[in-house]
This record gives sequence, C-alpha cells and structure tokens, in this order.
Amino acid sequence: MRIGAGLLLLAVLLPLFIGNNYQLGIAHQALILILLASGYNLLLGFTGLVSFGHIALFAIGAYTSAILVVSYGLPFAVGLLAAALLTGVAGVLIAIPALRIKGHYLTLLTLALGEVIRLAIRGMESLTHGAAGFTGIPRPSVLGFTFRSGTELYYLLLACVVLGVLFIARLERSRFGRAFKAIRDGETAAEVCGVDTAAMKVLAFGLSAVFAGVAGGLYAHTMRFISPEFFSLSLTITLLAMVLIGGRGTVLGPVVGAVLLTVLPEWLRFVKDYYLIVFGLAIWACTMFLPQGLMGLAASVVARVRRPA
Amino acid sequence: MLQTLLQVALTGATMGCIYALVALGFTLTIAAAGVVNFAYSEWVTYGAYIGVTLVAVLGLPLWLGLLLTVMLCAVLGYGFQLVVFAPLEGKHFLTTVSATIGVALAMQAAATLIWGPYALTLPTFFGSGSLTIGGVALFPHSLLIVGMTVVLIAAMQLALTRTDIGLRLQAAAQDPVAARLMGIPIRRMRTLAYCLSAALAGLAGFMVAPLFVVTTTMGFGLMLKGFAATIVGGWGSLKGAVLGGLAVGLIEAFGAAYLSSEYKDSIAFAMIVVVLLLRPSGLFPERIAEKF
Amino acid sequence: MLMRRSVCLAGLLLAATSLAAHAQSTLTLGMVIGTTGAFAGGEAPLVNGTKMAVADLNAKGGIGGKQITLVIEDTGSEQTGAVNAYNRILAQNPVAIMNTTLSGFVLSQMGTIQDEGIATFTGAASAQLAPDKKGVENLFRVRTSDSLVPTAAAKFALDTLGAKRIAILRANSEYGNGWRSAIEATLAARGLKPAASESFEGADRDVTPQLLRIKAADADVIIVAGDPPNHVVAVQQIKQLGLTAKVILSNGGVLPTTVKLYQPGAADGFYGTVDSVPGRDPAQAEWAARYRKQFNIEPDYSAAEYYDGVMMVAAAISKAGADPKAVVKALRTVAAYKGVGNIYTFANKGDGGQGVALVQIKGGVIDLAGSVQ
Amino acid sequence: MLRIDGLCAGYDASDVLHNISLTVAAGQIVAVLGANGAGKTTLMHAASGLLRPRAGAVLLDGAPITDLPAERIVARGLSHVPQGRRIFPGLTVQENLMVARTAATYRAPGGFAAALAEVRDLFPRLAERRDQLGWSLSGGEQQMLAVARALVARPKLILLDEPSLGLAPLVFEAMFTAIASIRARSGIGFLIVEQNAEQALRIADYVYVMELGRIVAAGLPADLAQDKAIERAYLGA
Amino acid sequence: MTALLAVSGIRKVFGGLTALDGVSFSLAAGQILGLVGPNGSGKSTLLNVLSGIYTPEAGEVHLAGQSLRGRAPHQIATAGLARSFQNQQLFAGLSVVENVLVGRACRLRAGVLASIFATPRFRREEAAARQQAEDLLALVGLGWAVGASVQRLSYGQRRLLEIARALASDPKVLLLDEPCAGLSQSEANDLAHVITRLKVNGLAVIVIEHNMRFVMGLVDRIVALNFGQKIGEGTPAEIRANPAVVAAYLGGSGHAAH
Repeated sequence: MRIGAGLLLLAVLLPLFIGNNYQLGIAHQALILILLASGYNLLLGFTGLVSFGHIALFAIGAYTSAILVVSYGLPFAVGLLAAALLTGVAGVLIAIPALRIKGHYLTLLTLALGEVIRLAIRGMESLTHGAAGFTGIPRPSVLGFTFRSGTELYYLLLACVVLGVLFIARLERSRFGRAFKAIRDGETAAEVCGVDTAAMKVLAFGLSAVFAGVAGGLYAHTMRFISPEFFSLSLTITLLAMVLIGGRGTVLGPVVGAVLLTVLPEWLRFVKDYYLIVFGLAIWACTMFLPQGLMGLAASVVARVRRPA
Repeated sequence: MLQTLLQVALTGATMGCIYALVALGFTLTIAAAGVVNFAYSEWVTYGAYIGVTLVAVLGLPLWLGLLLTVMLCAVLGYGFQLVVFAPLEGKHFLTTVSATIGVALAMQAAATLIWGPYALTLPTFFGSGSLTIGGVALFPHSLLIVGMTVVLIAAMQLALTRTDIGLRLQAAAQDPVAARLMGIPIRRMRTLAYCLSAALAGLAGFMVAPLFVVTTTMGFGLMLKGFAATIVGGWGSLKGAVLGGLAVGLIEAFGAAYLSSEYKDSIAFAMIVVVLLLRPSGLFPERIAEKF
Repeated sequence: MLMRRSVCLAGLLLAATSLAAHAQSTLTLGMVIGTTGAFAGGEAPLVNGTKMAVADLNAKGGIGGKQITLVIEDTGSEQTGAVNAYNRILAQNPVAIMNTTLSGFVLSQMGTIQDEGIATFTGAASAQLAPDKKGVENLFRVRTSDSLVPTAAAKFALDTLGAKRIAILRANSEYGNGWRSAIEATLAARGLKPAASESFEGADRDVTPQLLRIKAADADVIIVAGDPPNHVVAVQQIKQLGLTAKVILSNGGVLPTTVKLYQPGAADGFYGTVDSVPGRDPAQAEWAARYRKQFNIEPDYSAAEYYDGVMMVAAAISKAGADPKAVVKALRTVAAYKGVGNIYTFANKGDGGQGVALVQIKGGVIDLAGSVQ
Repeated sequence: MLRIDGLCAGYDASDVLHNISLTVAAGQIVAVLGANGAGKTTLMHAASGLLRPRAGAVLLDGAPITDLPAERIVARGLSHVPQGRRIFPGLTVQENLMVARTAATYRAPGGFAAALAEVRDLFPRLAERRDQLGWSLSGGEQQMLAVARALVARPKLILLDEPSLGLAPLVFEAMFTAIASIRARSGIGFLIVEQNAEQALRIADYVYVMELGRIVAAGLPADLAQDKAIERAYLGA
Repeated sequence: MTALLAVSGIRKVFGGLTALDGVSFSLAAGQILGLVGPNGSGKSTLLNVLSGIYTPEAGEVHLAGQSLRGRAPHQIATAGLARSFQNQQLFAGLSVVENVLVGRACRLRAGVLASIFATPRFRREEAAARQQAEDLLALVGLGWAVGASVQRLSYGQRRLLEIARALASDPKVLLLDEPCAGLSQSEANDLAHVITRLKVNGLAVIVIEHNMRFVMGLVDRIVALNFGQKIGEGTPAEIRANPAVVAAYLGGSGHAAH
C-alpha cells in the first residue's frame, strides 16, 4: 500500500520534472503498457493462464475506438467504452474454447487465435485500412476538452492507470482475486473448495481483455496512428517479460515491470550501440537474482524490515 | 495438375523438414529438462552467422564449415547450460522463460554489432540450378535438406535407442529420480541435451542460410513455427515434433497454393486452432512420451 | 537516478532554447534510423549517405561557418522506437531531421512532425505520405513516390517488354499493397487486369506455391515488391521453378547489397526499379567513387538521396538562417534541384523526387535499362 | 554390511525420521514394517542418497555414504528399488535393463550377458516381454523388472520399498519367493520396507517395526509374531 | 435416523483396473465414519468420487436426499460436502486466512462491481467471512497465524489449515484424507478434539486414517476396504475382531471374506 502511494505521488509530480515531449512520450507509453500488463497479470499472474494472444485484444481495442471515432464520428468516450466492451466480449469468446485446453496447449491456442485476429484486422481493409495502417486518429477529448498537450494527455492516462490499478487492488482482496489465485495454485483443490473454476477463468479472460481494450483505445488516441504490424508477437513477449520481471501475481509488479521495460532501453542509450545488449542482460540478471520479480524483492525487504517489530 | 500438386508437396515438405529440425531441437530441452528456451531463435541465427563467417569470410569449404558450425553451436549450448540453465534449475518454468527472453534480446543485438546490419547469405552445396523430372523442379539444396532431416531423425532415433548414452538420456528424461537410482548423472544428461539441441539449431541455421537470407531476425519466425509444431505434435514428444513440423509446412504450402496466398497464414493458424479443439493434447498425445 | 537525469535533461532543454536565440557554435542534424533490428540492413546506406554529406560540409567549413554535428538515434526497427527516437532528437534542437524510410514509422511520428515543424526528410515511398493526402508542410520526401515507381514499372512492362499478362507478387504489407494498387490502376487505365496477384508475409521464405499459381495464370511479366530478403527468396525460386516470364523487382531487389545475395547468375536478366543509378552521370561519378572508397560497397540511390537531402538543408540554412520555420520555407522553394540521387522539386509539394529508372541485372551488376518520367 | 546410525531426516519444516538405527548383515533379509506414514519410504530415501539426512550416518561396508548423491551410491553396491517401481515408461524391458548397467556389471564374471541370463532365470516372464515398453507392463511385471534392474547393477544390498503395493496376493507371494531365492543363490542382502507383514515375516531374518518415524520394536520374526507389536502398529491398541 | 449421505453401488474403473467395486454405505448427521484398508484398496478413489473429481461408472451418491450425479466438484461443495487432501493442496500464494476464505467461496455472493466499489453489502459479507475464518483458525489452533504465509506453517499445521478451509463452507459432510499423517501424537489428539466438537454440531465426518489409535478412539463406525470392495463394516471393536480385515492388513489372502 505504502509503495503504491509513493509511486502515485511520484507519478503525479513527474511532469514537473520532465519537460520535453520525448520523456512525456515515453511516459505515455509506459502508462498504457501498465494498463495492458496489469490486465495481462490477471490472467498470467493471478490465474496462472499463459496466453500468447493478448496483443490481439489490445489491437481490437485500438481499432474499435479508432474506427468508431474516425469513421463514424462518435465521441472518444464512446469509442473507448465500446473498445472495452467489444474486447471484453472477445476475451470471453477466447476463454470458452480455452477452458478445455490446458498448459502449453493453451499458450499455442491463444497464440493461434491471436494471430487469426491480427490477420483478420489486416484483411478487413475497408474497415481498418489493412496493412497501410489507420491514420488521423484524434487526440482524446472528453466533454469538449481535448487532451492536446503531452502533460494533459499524461494526466488522462495516469487517471486511467490509477483507476485500473485500484480496480485490481480491490479485486485482489475480494472473493474473485482469491479464487483466481486458488486456481493458479491448485485447480482441483479450488474446484473442491467450491470455486466455479470455469466461470472464474472466463471472468479472468474477460476482465483482462477489458484492460487490453481500454489500453488499446488509449494507445490509438495517444499515438494517433495504428497498424497491424505493431501488434506483433514480439510485443507479446515484451508483455510477458514485463509481468515476469515486475513480479507476477502482485498488484504493483506489472506497474514496475512495464515502467522498467519501457524506460530502461531509453535510459540505457548512453551506452550507445550496446544498449540493447545491456537491456537483455539486465532482464536475464533480474530473473537470476530476483526469481519472484522486483515486487517479490520489495515484499521480502518489507517483510525483513517488519519482522523484528 | 499433378505436377503442381507434387511441386507443392515438395516445397511443403522442404519447409516442413526445416520446421521439424527446429522443433526437434526445441523439444529436446523440453523433454530432457522441462526447459522452454526462447533463446532458441538466436541459436538458429547464430548457427547461420557462424556458417557465413566460416565459409564466406574465412573461406573454409562448405562441408567443413557445416561441421564446425554444428560443433561451435554445441559449445554454445554447453555455455548456456553453465551460465543460464544450471543456476535456474528447479525454479518455476516461467522464470527460465524470462531469462531466455533476456538473453535472446542481448544475443540479437550483439549479432548486429558482430556481423553488421546487412543481410548475408551462404552458397549451396550444389549451385543454384535445379533439375526437372516429369515437370517437377527439384532443387538440390531442398532435397539435401529433406534427405539430411530424414537421415538425422533416423540417426537420432538409432542413437537414442541403440546406444548406451542415448538410452541413458531417455531414462533421465522419463524419470530423473529413477535414473539417479540407476547411477545416471542427470545433470550431465541435461548438458548433453542442451548441446544436442544447440547443435541441431546450428545445423538448421546453416542449412537454411542459402534459402533464407541471413539476418538477425531470421531465427524468430523459425522458432515460432517450431514452437507451433512442437505443440501441435504433442508437448515434449520428439516424434510429435517431427510430424508437427511436417504438418505445419504442408498446411502452409497447400493453403497458399490451393486456397489463397493472402490468407495462408490465417488458414494455418486456424488449422492449429481446430487441431487443438479436436485434440486438446496435440496430434500425438502419447500416453507417456513414447521413445523419448 | 531517473529523476536526476530528467532534471538534467530539462535543464539542458532550457539552456538549449535560450541559446537558440543567440548564435550557436554548431548545428545539430538529427537522424532517426534503424541501426538495429529487421530493417537495419535496408537503412544502413542512408546513414552512409548522410555521414558523407555532413563530412563534406564540415570539410568545407560547415554552414555559414558553423560545424554540423550529426546525432543518430536508433528506431530498433520498431514503431514506438521510431516515435521515441524522433522525440529524442527533437529534445536536442536539430536544424533538420533525416528520418527513417519506413512509412508506418513515419506515419506514427506524423503528429509530432506536424506539431514541431522541424524540416524532416524521409525516404518513405508510400503514397499515403503525399502532401495532398497525409503529408505535412515540413515533411520532405527525398525519394520518388510509390504512386510513380510501380506505375513506371507497369508501363515499362507493357511498353518496353511488351507484356500482355502481368502478375504481381508482393509482400502483404503497406509497401506491397501500395504497389498492387498502383499497378492495378495503371493496368485499368489500359483496360487490363493483372493475370495474377499473389502475396506473401514479410517473414516468409518460400513463395513456391504463389509462383505456381502465377505460372498457372500464364503470366509473361512478374512484378515483385517487397523487402530485400523477399527478393532473394523470390528470385531463387523463380529460377528453380524454371519460370520463363520476365521479372521486374521493386527497389529493394536491385540494391547493391541485395544483388550480392543472389546465387550466381540467378537474377541475370531481371529488371528492377530505382530512382537513379548514381555514378552513371559523369557529374556524379566523382561522388560515387568517393562513396565506394569510403564504405567499400557500391553506392545506391537511397544513399545518394539522403546525401542530397543534407545538401538541400545546408543550402536552405545558408539562404534563410537556422530558424526551423525559415528552413522549411526555404526548402519549399526548391525546384528542379539536381542532386546525385534524384531531381527534386519541393515547390508546393513534399514529393521531392521525380525520377524513376529501370535497370537490368547483368553478371551481378546493375545496368540502366531505361528511364520513365 | 549396511549400518544406519542415529538417522534423522525430513522435508521442509517437518521432521519425519527420529534417530533411526538399524543394521543389515551381509546376505541378510531385514524387513521394516509399519503403517503408512510411519516414515519407511523416507528411511529408504535417506539411505540411498535421494534425501540428505539431517543427522546421523549411513555406512556401507563400514564406509560412510551419508553425503554421497544417489547416482554415486549405486556404484558402491547399494541399489534402491523405489516405491511404485518407477520403470522407464518409454523404454522396453531390455532397454530398462541396459540402462541399469554399471561398472560392477562388467566386473562380475560374464558381464552383462551373465546378469541377463540370471534375470531370465529368475523371471522368465521378462524374457517374454523383452521388447515391450515399460508402461505397458502389468504391475507384477513392473515389479519384477524393477528388481531385475537392481540385480543388473550387481549390488551387495538391495533396498526394496513396498514390493507388494498394488499387487494381487499370488503375484506378491511369488515376488517374495523370488527374493528369497536371489539371496540364496547370490548372497545379496535386502532391506525391505513393507506393509504386508505376513509375507515379510515369512522370509525376513530380522524385523524392525516403525511407528511415527521411530523404531518401536525389533526382533526375530517369530518373536515379533508372538508379541502383538506388529498388530498394534497397524490396528492400534 | 435418516441417512445424510447415502452411497450405493459405486464402481470406478481405471483402464483395466477396477478401483472401486460396488461400494455402499450410509452416514447420518453427527456421525463419524472411519474408512480403512491397506494401501491401494481404493479409499482415496472413493473420496475423489464423492467429491466429484472422478465420475463413477456406476452407483449413486445422495447428500441430504439430493442426487449428486453429474455435478461438478464446486457444485458438490456448494451442496454441503467438503474435504481435505492426502497430499496437502493448499494455495501457496495465499495467506493462511485467505486459504480459509477460498473455502468459503461457494457461500459468497458479492459481484465484481460490488467488490470493486466495496458496497456495504460486500463489506458486511467480507467481514462476516473473515470473522468466521478467524474463528475456524482459532478452532484448529492456528489463531496466531491468520496473516502469515502458508510457507511458515509446519507440515502438521498445514493439515489443520486444510481442515479449517474445508469447514469454511459450512459443510454437512466433511471428508478427511489422512488428516494425521505428519502430525505428532499431541497434534493428533488436538485434532481428534476438534472433530469431536464438530460432531456435536451435527457435522458428519468420513476419515481415512492409518493411525489406528486415532481412528479407533474417534469414530462411531468403520468401513473397511480391500481391492476396491467393502470387506467389513461395524464398530471399531467389531472391525478389530474381523478376520478379513486383520488378514487384509497383516497379509495372507486379501479375499478371506469372500
């Protein structure tokens, strides 16, 4: 809790320290990825389901909002809401076949479904402009106020992230969060304890998809251009790394992971050509020395501090 | 018509063999140590680059280049065991996954620095001509890949079932505890599996270099197909990996030739979805990884 | 750490803006390019061309007595990377930016390019970037547009090669699809249709099924559009399958670094499109020779065009000063500027390059086969 | 031959074995009886190196093997036939036997061939099933193969964990008869952990009874059968 | 006395092996039934059938007059049957009290939105569940460990936690699979006290246990299994005197009763 409050304070004050669009742009990306990774963590970290099709849901969210706002002239808020809903439905639809399939087979199933979705988005040229990409997406605007400057946009995204993270924090402390983790730690035992595992898995898929949808809608209006090639498998792997490095199954893990994996490669630019090498090795070192992720480290530090008292 | 069919089957089989080789190496570490190695793509890439360095830069003959590439890749696998896998033994499999993602990123970036940004290539063993039999064009290098894959799979099957070390490798994979009670050092067996896996990656990289252009990203697509083949075939089953690889290659080729090239990837992925829905444990859900 | 760095950078930015009012001792030229990742190979010549231009200018005493510092930022061959790199350069107050050639990347930077108003050069050929479409005032294309190149290829096929049945084999990407629509439009104008239109994924390394369909369609000319590796695969398999149709490759297929990748003799007689063949003109021979010597590879038009871009910026600054708006305005007056890689006209439009040439591969080198206006 | 001295062992936070001491002389069959959860299997694991003891010592022929890993202990002449047999499911009967070869197999006269002949003699069934995969064997055949695998390593002593588990009465009677005959012909000692007291008492030279991780009774089979110690351990007082 | 749980003719086959063969018995509220038999006699399989993990080939289970045929495990749990596992299946990533709260899952009703906005109803329900969980932990002697992580519990304490978790759903019938394994004698005695107290409240308990001292002192009745068949049923004294049961344990022919 205290860590969360500290991070929030830091996040609110951050624009006072960063002035240029470069740093704001990175901050925007980090915030969107926090939302995406937090939702992904619901599946991967909380429920223990390894999906490789999550980026396709992110894409559905981005395209839904872009199409509704640009092609049909609907307000941004409507586009975002529709993105959340439609993606949620897609998540539930993916979950239904996924119930029968377990482990690595689930990973491949979601990977294949995700690719089918991505290719379908590319194929529907009249709707999505296909491989050419979707241009001319406006900045978000709510009730007549347009988030034009980087700082305004930053606070809009931050508000969404705060709501999202609070959502997950609350969820974690409810019967749903406990049920998700119970499924992860022992599906049969959870079932025998009275947890409707099928319903919970569908819920986990659906909720994580809603997060992806909102993140996608925000992404579209932040970058103002989206194309199918962006929503590729390598992004899935980055997302996976964010949750694992941050600490799966914790509320703040994906937050820390998303920020780290977005900021670190930029921050490492001072080593010039070697920055990606150092970045990769840093990820590796994290897993070597912090198998529970960064939040795992934080938790054990907190525990150590508290124990004597 | 028949010619087209045969031609498509041949090209599908060639790609299928490549996927099978990749899937075989990818599966080896899964079967032997339960390790899903996302750096496998870079093993393949490095195999190709090492081949280019040896043949195109140092001017070694192709066969010698191939031999050395395979050996150097085996050494790479050994290095991985020492540095990456051994310290993570017994950890959650996702921890190993993220470690290999990190190492893969670093290796890919390093490849650009070592070998430069330009695409490279290797000559084939038999030049670039093709021979035509009954209207079907046969490309010697493709035939070599198919032949080599067949021989290799046969050799591997033999080595695993007819040699002491092969049997011990199988035993260690099937039941590590019982293997220890038979006096089999399982750590060493795992190391062997990593070396073999990397050697296969090197071989695959070298053999596809003339067909694929050698770039820093060449391994990723291949690993993905290998990953799909591994699971379509049946997790951890070598037989499944080989047949899964062939299946993926043939589906792609036939989809592109007879349905639509525009949607061939969609078709291939949709097929995977269908296969998994019908057979939730892959095509060959062997009761227990039969024959390793 | 991050915070401190942020404060530093913010300070730097302040300092930079205040300095801009005074005379700066050096000028910063930005470059946003993929030095790592999938597109690093394709974009490397652009770095060469730009570096050479900067060196040439500095050797002559810079622009108006100010030396030029070239700052290169890597896109990592990724979309967000391209946006971040562009923003990173902006924070360093450049006089102009030499940008990536990937249309998707440029499109995702478009908002920023427009907002910031710094003169930006790109080799992205996409018709989408034309000023009458999504282009903006300060974006300059140092390349011939994709609305011209595929058209030229199709016309060459029809008029020079006497094609009756043209087949298209293209990457399923923004680039490949742009080629398809341009060729289809050209054919439609003559009342024709493509004999076949096949596609492949950028990562595919087997196009045999597509070629068999083209063969079945009895095409007499195949136009291939994609990245360099796609061309290598297509050329090899066209040869293996014994297709007799004539072949026209898109620009990536006749880059010197690509031509080196073809198996000996495989691409002999194939045609390709380029904006120009640097060094053909005696006026460019000296440049081409220097390039060859400096980078140890054959020069190509894309390197030459980025060289030209830097030279045009230099000319604009000499004329109008280093103020970004003034630079853009001055560049907007460029007309029929003959560089080493192309002829450029930016007056009232961002589409600089106008030239398209067709070349033929003969014995591993490219030779001019004809040029189309 | 085998001496276990003050052995304590357990998993994670729990102690399972408390100060266990027992000996097996050369060529002796010793049975450890006790109900489920008494710690018998843990004792086996601690003896064969699968589990590192917390205290105490395991001595084979007077030499300590307490800290050796399992794969090294086999070479010293101690074979462990684990509970549930743990036949390699994807290997044939023959391959299962081949995997079990050690240096000792070849030091013995006749090498592997002699060992195979001996196994064929003892368990003709296995010869018939030579090329069948491990998983397809019946429970009794798997138990035979497990014992045969141990014999191939030419041990001085075999640890046998619940050989009767899940077997039909006739099958495990045959199994115990085979064990007695192995001892008779090659002088290999056995330490057998067993639930089925009657069969174990039939062939054992000496018996220990375990309850809750401790040895609660020890003696000759006949004496223990008189005493109600065993029945108490199983059925409660 | 009507039967709370009625089990009739259960048959379960794995491959060629008949693990359970026509097992029938019944249990009344407030009764404790011991399930005994040598290893591999089918006791755990029977519990898995009762709790819905396995679907039997034949036979019926009725709980309070309702048939449990075709019900998923979580529905059976909701109907009032809870269990513990032989090889401890706690949720390692959850704290001690959260483990107990998962056990209450089927009694909680708050929806996602209610949970997120922490409506008064949600808060009441959570508070009540938490109170109950803490009471249960106190009951099994783990009151001190409420917020601790499962890793900090000893083997025996984890068993007790599993029982608390099973009790959280307010079951009518509780199945315990070897609750004493790994417990010290004093811990086992404490556990026996807990079970006796529950019995007073009308809970029916089926317990598989090898620790005969524990079983004999606690249970009202015993059902003995061997090779998937019921070989005896009766009071502890009757069972101890039953020659078929003694033979099944001590060896000899397991089929003496037939």
